[in-house]
Amino acid sequence: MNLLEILKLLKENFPQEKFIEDSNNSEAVYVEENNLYSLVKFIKENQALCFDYLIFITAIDYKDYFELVYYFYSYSKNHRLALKVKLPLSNLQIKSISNLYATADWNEREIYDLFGIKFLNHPDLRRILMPEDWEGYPLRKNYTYQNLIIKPD
Amino acid sequence: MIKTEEFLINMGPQHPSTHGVLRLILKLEGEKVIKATPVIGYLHRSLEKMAENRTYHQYIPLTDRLDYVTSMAGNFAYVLAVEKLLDIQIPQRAEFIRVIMLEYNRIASHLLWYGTLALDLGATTPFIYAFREREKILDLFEATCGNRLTYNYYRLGGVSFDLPENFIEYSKKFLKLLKEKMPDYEDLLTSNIIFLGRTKDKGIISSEEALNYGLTGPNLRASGIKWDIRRGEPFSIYPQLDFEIPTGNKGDIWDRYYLRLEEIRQSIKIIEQCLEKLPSGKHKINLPLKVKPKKGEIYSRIESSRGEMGFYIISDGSLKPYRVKIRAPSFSNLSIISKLLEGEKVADIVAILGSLDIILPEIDR
Amino acid sequence: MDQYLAKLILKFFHYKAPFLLLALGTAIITVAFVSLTVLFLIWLERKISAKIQSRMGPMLNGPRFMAQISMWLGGIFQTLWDALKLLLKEQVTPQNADKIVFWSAPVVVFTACLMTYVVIPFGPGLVVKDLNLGLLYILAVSTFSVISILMAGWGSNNKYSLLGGFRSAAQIISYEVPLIFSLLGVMILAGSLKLSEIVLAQGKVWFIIPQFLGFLIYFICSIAELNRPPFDIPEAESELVAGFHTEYSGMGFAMFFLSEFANMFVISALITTLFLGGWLLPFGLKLPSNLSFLGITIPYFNLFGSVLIFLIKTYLVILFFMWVRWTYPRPRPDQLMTFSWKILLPLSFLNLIGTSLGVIIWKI
Amino acid sequence: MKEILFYFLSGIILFSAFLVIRLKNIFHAALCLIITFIAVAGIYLLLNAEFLALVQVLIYSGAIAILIIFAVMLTKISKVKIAHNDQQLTALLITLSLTLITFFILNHTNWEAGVNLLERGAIYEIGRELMLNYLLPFEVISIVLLAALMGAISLTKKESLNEDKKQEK
Repeated sequence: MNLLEILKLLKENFPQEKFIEDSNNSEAVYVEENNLYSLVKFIKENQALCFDYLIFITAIDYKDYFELVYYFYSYSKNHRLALKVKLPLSNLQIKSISNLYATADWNEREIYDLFGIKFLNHPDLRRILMPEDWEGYPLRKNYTYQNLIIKPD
Repeated sequence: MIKTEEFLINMGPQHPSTHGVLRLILKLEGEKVIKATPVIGYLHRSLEKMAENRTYHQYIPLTDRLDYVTSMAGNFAYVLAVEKLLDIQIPQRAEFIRVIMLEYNRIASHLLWYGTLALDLGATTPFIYAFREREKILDLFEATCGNRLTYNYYRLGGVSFDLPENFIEYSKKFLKLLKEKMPDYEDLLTSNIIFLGRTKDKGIISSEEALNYGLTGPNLRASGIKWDIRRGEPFSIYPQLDFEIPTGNKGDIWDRYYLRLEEIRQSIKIIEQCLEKLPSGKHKINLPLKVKPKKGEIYSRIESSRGEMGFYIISDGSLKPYRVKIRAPSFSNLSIISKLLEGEKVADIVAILGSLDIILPEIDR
Repeated sequence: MDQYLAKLILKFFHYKAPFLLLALGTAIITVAFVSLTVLFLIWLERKISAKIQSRMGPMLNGPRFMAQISMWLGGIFQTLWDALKLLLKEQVTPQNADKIVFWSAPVVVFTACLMTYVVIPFGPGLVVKDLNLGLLYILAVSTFSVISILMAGWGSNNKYSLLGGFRSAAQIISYEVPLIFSLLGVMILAGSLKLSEIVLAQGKVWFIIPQFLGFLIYFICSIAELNRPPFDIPEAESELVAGFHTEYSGMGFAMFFLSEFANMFVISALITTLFLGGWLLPFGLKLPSNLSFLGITIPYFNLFGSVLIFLIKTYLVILFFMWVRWTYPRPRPDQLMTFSWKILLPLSFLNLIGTSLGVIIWKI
Repeated sequence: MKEILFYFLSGIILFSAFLVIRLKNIFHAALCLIITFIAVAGIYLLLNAEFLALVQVLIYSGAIAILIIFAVMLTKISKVKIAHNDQQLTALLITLSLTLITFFILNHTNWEAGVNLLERGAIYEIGRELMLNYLLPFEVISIVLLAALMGAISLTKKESLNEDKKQEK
């Protein structure tokens, strides 16, 4: 299935959700952060979609808001989908999907570690790459560190 | 029964068989593992942050430092992603050279894995045998691009150098030799009774678990799922080539072992076809040093020797990428370890860990 | 008074001194022989492993004027320099180690292994002390090595060492049982525990033929007793780093290392004595007492010849040990235990019963 | 010469036995026990009982002491320093009575009888005696030992089975 068909199916099941398509990425749609968990659950369990593989989760710092990207793939149907969630700076938290996909466990820990986004209901939310007593979140755009050298263009 | 006390033991980060600087905190009851907690990040260099301060060309050498055993794959995945962003076509000869190098690197990586698994199980000879042949591949890389470990060979728009003069003859000779040596490798381990005892029905990953934990590459295929990005989502010239995707059925250590040996054979087959078909022409198109892709995002992935190596690149139209996310295969492959080790014996830890074929720099990034 | 003292001293020199000198001499010869053998064995192991793995092994070593000679001889001085390096190294004692236990462990293991050389018959009459119970003596003395491994594991105050100690104790105790039982067959056939008598009992046929099962069991068990790969579970380097001797450095480590090889020589010599006819030639052939060759007569040829035969056989067994070592992966501890208790032990019982029945039938 | 050796060995036995009781580190105590065993084997050697000496080393210091050390290592009691023992008085009484009994036996045994046996090699005679004169007691003892072994195994099995059941519940 291509993105249009997937979107059609999703819209039928989630009428209240808007599903704004991303102009930069032909595989991605924006969804509301509150609906994300139920959406992921739906696309995993739905027979027609059957997204059995979570490729990765990542975050992007757009300075005035954060964006979470969930990339899914289906082995049996051979299609991709990226779900994007915008998180305002005031509320950097979202429900964890680690009980749906075990991959999400470490991915979410990494995002927590490097971006400082909290995942609710995560079983073991600790820093994963940085030392436990590290201050700050290195992948944020405003992160500074005394030894960090910013190259001139 | 004698009641034994629980025993906390720190395996790594400096331990001969954690394959790098992985640290496992093991809670033991006698020889049985109750809980294994992996601690990673000792090699964290923030490669994703570094990408934001470099131009697209400048970032290529850093992708070598991800998976240093298969650094061609890191190069390839990155270059492919940027080329898709730039929307350029590269010469056919370059495509062929890229695939040959990737497959050679896959063989080298699997040979290294074969040797270290045997070493973890206490057999030293297979290790030396595997390295003997791997050495020849490294010689080949050295002749081609001047480096033996971190190649920095791929360029946006092709590869940095054309193949050396007698590359084809040397390759053919080497592949013939490798095919002759493969039965030796099998003789040493495949049906050895001790090896079978250590690997059969140990560290079983069912196909559901493999999917759930997002395993990719040989670990996934050993669990019985026939999926290879080279076939499933073909990139480069793979659609023109004829090769099989081997699969295992149980997902135990032995399956993963045998599958990788089979993959070496398939890679030999691929290289042979590429050498046959290798077209003449340019090896590279010249791009300006300041490439500016238009605003957009791309997720592009290739099949590295460990699984899905992908780059998620966001361009804001400037000289440098806005954000680069590296999807490294070992990161997901390792995340299953604490589940696998639960209830196993201490001696099996190294066998199971070794069979997953992890590489730490790409996990820590 | 002076006269009395002089008499006493004279008496001492007359009766006791030769005895003491002889004892001292044999002791020195034994220690020298053990050290030289071990140095040679370590070099041999490195060379053999290199040959098996298509490498060169030690080649060029030592100061410049010796390096060339060393190269011609295949790097034979390698172990000498290694030993020298270990001798000169700092002895590191871990902070919370049990110091007395920690440093007495290597001494115990080396002493135990030197003691076993006492009863090995290298030729007819060429034995330091031909005990009546020579075989039992070796079995008894070799148990000290377990104690020393446990001492090392405990004394290091390192968890890996402690695990290594556990494993080794479990392994050696469980392999001692089939080992002793497999030797009972030889004892029955020879009717003696004196090693020289066991050798002489093999005049017609070596015991490896009637006792082939016993030989196999003994060989496998002795690999486990020696802690050599594939049964090197106490020191499994990929799991326990180096097991019980993780924390040792310098001479302490060297003692463990040397005694491992010294023990290998003893076990191989024992296999030669018990199963391969010791210093005897096959098919009841006998060495001439003097050999005349091109007009030169070598006196006591049978003595030298016997030692030579004995050493050749022993080194063949050692080569076999090395061959096994560099070929196989290592089994898991529990598989090792299962193998000992469920396969080797019943087989050794079977061997014992079979041998006894055979002897009874033969006599009738 | 023999007397000097005898007193030397006896001194070692007594001293190390004392240490076994008094040492606070239980692992050291176990090591001292091994020294005691070996010294006793030395006494046997002095008495020309080679077989007994070797069996002493093989079984007591080789097997039993190692099992003790093994148990010590597994239970890790070494950290706990035992300052005193409530049963010291009882132990003293029992030891005294045992000593008295030993003295009594030593005084009333006819030591002449055993001397000749050793001439043809101790192990030969021991074997003969065990297999001809004392066959029945020998077999009975082995059966008792076997029963004890099996009993021990079945007891531990039962315990672990019960525990498994508990865990299941």
